[in-house]
Amino acid sequence: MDFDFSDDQVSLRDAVARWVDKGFSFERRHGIAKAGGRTREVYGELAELGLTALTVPDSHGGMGFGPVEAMVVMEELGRGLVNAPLAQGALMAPALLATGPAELKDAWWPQIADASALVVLAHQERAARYRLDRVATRAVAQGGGYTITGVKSIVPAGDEADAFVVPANLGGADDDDSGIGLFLVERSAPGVTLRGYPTQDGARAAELTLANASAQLITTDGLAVLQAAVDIGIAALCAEAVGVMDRLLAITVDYMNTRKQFGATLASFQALRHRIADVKMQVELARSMSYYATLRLADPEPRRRQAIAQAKVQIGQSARFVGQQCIQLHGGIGVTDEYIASHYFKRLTMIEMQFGDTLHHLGEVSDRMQETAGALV
Amino acid sequence: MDFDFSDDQVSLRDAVARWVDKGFSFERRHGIAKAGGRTREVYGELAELGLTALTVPDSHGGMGFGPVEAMVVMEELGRGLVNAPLAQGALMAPALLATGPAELKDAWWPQIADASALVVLAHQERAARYRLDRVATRAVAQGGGYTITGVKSIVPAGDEADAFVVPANLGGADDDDSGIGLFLVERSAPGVTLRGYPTQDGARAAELTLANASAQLITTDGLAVLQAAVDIGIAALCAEAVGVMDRLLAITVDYMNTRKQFGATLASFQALRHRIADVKMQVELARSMSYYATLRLADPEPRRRQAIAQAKVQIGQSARFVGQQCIQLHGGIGVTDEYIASHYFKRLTMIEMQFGDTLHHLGEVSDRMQETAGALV
Amino acid sequence: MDLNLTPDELAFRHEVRDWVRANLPADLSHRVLNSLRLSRDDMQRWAKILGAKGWLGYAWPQQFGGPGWNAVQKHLFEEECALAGAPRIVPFGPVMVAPVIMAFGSPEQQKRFLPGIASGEVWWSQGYSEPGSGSDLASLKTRAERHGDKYIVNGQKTWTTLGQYGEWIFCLVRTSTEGKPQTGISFLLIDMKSPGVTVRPIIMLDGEHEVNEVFFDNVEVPAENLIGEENKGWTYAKHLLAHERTNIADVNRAKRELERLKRIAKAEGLWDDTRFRDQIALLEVDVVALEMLVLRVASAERSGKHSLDIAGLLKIRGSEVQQRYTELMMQAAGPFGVPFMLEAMEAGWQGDQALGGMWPGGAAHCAPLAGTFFNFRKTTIYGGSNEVQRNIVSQTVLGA
Amino acid sequence: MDLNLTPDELAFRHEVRDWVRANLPADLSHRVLNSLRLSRDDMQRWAKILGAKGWLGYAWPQQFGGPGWNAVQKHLFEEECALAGAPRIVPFGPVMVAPVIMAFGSPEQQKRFLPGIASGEVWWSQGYSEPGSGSDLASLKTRAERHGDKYIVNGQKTWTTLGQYGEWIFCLVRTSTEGKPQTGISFLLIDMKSPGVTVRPIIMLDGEHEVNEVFFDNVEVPAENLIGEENKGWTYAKHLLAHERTNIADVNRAKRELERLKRIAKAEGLWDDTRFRDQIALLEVDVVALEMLVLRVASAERSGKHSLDIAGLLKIRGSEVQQRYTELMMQAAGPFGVPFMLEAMEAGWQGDQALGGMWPGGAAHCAPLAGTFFNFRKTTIYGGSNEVQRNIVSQTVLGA
Repeated sequence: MDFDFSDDQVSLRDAVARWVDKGFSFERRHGIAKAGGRTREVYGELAELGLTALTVPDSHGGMGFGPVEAMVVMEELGRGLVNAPLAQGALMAPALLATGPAELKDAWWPQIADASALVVLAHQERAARYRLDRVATRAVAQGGGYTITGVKSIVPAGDEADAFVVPANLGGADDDDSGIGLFLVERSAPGVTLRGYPTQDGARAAELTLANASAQLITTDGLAVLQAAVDIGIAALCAEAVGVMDRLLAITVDYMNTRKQFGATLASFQALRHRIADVKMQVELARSMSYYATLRLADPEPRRRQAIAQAKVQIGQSARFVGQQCIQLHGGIGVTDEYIASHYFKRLTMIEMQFGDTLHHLGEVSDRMQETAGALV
Repeated sequence: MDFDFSDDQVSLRDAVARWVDKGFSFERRHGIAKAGGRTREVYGELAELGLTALTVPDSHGGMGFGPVEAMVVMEELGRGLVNAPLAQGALMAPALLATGPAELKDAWWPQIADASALVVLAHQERAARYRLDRVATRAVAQGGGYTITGVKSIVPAGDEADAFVVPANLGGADDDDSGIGLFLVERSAPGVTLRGYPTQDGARAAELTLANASAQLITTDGLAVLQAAVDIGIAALCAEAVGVMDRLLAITVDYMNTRKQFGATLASFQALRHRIADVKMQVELARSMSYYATLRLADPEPRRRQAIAQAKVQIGQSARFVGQQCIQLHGGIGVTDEYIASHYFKRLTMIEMQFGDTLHHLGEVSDRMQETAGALV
Repeated sequence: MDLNLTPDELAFRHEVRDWVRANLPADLSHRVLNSLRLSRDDMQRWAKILGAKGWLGYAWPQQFGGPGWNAVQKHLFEEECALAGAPRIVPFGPVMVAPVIMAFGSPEQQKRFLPGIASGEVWWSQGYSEPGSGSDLASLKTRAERHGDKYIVNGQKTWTTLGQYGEWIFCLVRTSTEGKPQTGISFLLIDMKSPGVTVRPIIMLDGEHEVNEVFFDNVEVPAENLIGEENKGWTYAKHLLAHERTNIADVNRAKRELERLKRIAKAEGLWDDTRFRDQIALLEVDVVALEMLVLRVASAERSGKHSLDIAGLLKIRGSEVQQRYTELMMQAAGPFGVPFMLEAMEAGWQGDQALGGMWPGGAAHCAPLAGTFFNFRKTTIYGGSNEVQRNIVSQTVLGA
Repeated sequence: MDLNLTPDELAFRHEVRDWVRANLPADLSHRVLNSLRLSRDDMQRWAKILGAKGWLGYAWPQQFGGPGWNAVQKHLFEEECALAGAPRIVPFGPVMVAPVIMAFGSPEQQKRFLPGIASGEVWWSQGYSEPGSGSDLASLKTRAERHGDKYIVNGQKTWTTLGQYGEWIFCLVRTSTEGKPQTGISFLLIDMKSPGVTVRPIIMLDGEHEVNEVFFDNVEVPAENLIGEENKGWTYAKHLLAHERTNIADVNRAKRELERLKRIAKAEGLWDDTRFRDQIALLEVDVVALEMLVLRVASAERSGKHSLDIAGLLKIRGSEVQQRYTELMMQAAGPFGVPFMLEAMEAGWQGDQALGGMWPGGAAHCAPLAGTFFNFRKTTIYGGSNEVQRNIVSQTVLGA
């Protein structure tokens, strides 16, 4: 049992931190968000750092790293509030393709690794909310391949992506979880329509409409793969949230030590001091559960799912408290667009609702609860 | 719309307050609790004040007052932490008998009014938890009367009571709510066994075991009557809780203005000041909902039930916060038996669990929720 | 003690209700009920309708042309307006500066300024906060120096809500640096068209332009625009704060928004989800408790029989409830609250053309929810932050 | 980074587990696992068993006879003891005073006092708090005046946990009133059988006798019982506080009690009640997060590679979690937690005779639940109240 980072992990963290410090100022981030949230350029810079190759197998141009390295990177990107789809494009996509045919992996993994292709999961449907096993989009076998019809919403960086991994129903009822296939749909395929838009947290998403769009089969038994990839996404989100909170706390501490009211710094008022102690508590509980999620990501079911859900519940609670309190501690300046803190807050708010909110994951924890529990079991 | 108390109500309040000040010191209360919580003597003093006659119809030796007068009295008894079963014996019992045959009322109402008899509801069963419609105790018609068999738990002031109102099942399944009758069982009846014991909050309760005990029928359709009487009890509890909280707040304020640490009174520390502001908030929200419960007590269903459940949810939340925080604000002295605050805290804790705890009543509110809502609808 | 309205109160409520129904333009209530953007014209249109009826200054005494309602009637009026979806009255004129002019202004000032406020013709702004003076308002630095029959004003105000539309602004200015900070403050009315006044927008975190900075660069203000005596402005401002409280809990809007939350929850398939439904139920208890708190204050104010020490709680609790319903609405939308399209806040928005006239995910009611949640973080900050409010409440409770 | 135990750690855990299973008397674990009352003999019995094995001072360095375990091993030992239902080690001797004697005591003092502590023979108490000195410990007033080779001690200590059993007590006493309060404090070891020492019980709100007042009336204490230098006692006490933290979160007990809560919930028919179950689920998340926090601290302490600023959080969070599980257990019992029978806290209790050997309502597991909840209110107060802890944490976070 050991929570030290290896020297390589520390170097990786430092490299990302250096890039953020030098290349990703608040002004740049703000400009990107104002211009609609397109981040393919930033994504390319992350690729130059090697980050898009992080978890792609080294046999296919990647670095073959594991969850801990992903966590280290995501936390740093969170600290810098980097609005690029690294988790979706570089951490989840390789896992989504992993059970697919060799030719698909040979074609796409190297492109994912060098960021020449951005591949993202397009799974959100109107009626499904946070359930992965409800899929109304339909896939039909046609000739040697498949065609897909349906609408997927809020696809991350959707109109910047080159291809999509699409869960589609192979014939059962919408909530029949045995017939869910995963398919790769290229952006350029006939029948694909995209409508992109900016998001509340300064990034970009799109509606993806598929009308008999040609697709390549990844697997006909896709639910477990989908869940595993989403769990990778949740662990990445948790790490990102920790970085966001950590920096937002630091920003707030700076402000409290600078801003004066009634002839004294905000930091001198005991009620606010205790509040910042509570914020620190929530940040560290979140960090603890981010570690936990990452370190259990390779565990067999049901332990992985339970750990991920527990982590998301903690991160959701922490993100809410830390975000709202840090804004409150700022006062008026905290709710303006020109000041950095509000953007950290908005990202935290959106993280709570990504891949299932706190109530959803509380339900997951509650439903799976066992007699014994604990991190060290 | 008007929240002023009438002159008569103010006089009533003052009379109770005077008795508490003169006749019910903390030392007396503590002595009673230490000796096992028997309070029939105190109950007699309340009778002398006329309180046991409060809601008994004036045709039967009572005063025929309504819910507001009951609230005024209960709040004052709460303030004095009076551990006597007024709500059970004098507010609920008359209502439980109200649909019964005239001879029963003629026999018992006057005795209730002058406190020569203490009649309490004995409804708690092991498997029912807070549900009124689950009754395992059975009633069988025999000759002209009934006999009852079953066990009722935590009967308030049980071994001091003269008679019990007992819900019993007339033949259906345990959770068949159509066959629940209400019966009057006298303490002296054959087949009645009592085992009394003190309670955590300095009062007294008993296990009531009925083995073919003779009983007089009040009504064969008892669930609605039972629910209405319990709602009277909940409204009384809410009022009592407000009195308990109000006084506990005052005690804590006194302590904070007296106790010094680091060369300053506790009242001078901003973190504690904000805590006391939050305590005040919870007390006033509770008081508001106590008023609401009382003023809706005569409303038709489903509004009465919804209002009572909403009030109990608020009182439960407030009681918990106020109790726990006031103890915390005291520090060590707050958790000792010799200091008054801990006894207020224990009573508040027990109130939360009486007639259904906060989660139970949240369920009631949630299940009954309508499109529109508001106190003034 | 009675929760039911008296026949007179019922009649009053119905009179108000009927009038509001007959006179509130449907396009305005549509915007309000769906959290869409209101233009200056939208807000002023309703103000003028109320003004023509004599109800814009609904809390004014009859001697100044108000209806002379008691506290309960005022509450019922506020409730009917809120439930019908009327735009909130922009308070700076009729609710904030008017009572000060009535209490401390000269008869000339009353004659000059009150009619334009009562009719809704003149748009007023508030000039209190400064960049260095937020919670510590008394530390304000904007100077007004007396030169003959004029004041020369220099300095900066901030967080001036809707100041981009302002024609007049009432300001707290420093006229003396002697003694305690509170004793050197004066209350000045300034024409915003005066040379030297500049308004700069502050964009809020939801992308909206709602507040402003206002700069004063050697602005000449006739001395006749001083309210009351020089250096007594702090007293007048405190009087105003006492008047600002009446509707501050905004519980009537909360009642309306609670209903909207339920509709959204139903549309999003959450009405039968125990966990989410329980959150609504908890909020419903909060709303009822808040309403009872407000009614207790109104009843006590009307009867004058006993004073309540709970008015200070209204702002704290009201703002918390507001934040909670916006949070639950956003959570109900979940992923469908994520898109950020400012154009969807316009009443005329016909849905996204590329999506066949829809919002991403499909339900147009999701469009404003995240933005409203973000925007409402202000409610625990403005009007005296909740931390300042807790200072005040604890002072009352502890008596020290 | 790895959450799994290494083969060495696993082997260590199993060694401890096997030994605890073989040596922990079943009647003791029965009491502990059911929150029943422990007598002095119960506590000391286990202390002596550990002492004989050399594990009572499990955190001691090898030079003083300790096992020389690293932080992770210490954690695993604590976990195995807690999960097995061992009585908590009464900390005043082995955990609190011993490290001070080791660090600052003379070789003679070490030789004289440490063996009796290590073996569990001698019962120590703590004399820190005074009626006027709780959170503000440095204001303590108990005087020790030097007369030749003796100190004469006068004053009063309070909240002395289990002091009714104490043979020795380590005290902070005032030896000087000059300078800052902290600089006039000395650390004195006092034989509680000395003339002039009186112990008076304080009954807690749950009716139990757990803490005491200790009065000193002209008590003669040999000067050789002074630890280190006169007036340096505050420094030594702070050293002790640093050592006190290791197990302060008590997360291992929380893991065990979480399981008990689940069993109680099942027995009370609440396991399938979504609302109550969700409360357990939230607590489970809290317990896992707390455990991860503790493990991070242990790992950092062992590796020494980086310092963590989170140790101050352990006491706050640990006490909150403890209070929460006691509260949920009490709520699970609901009405059946209401009876108050002190006799039911005894291990030998055979149930109420008049109820056929039952607890009112029927389930004996309900007996201690309300009392334990009440008793646990102390956890956010003692050992430096959570308010004091927040002062400390905020100092670290704000750097000011």
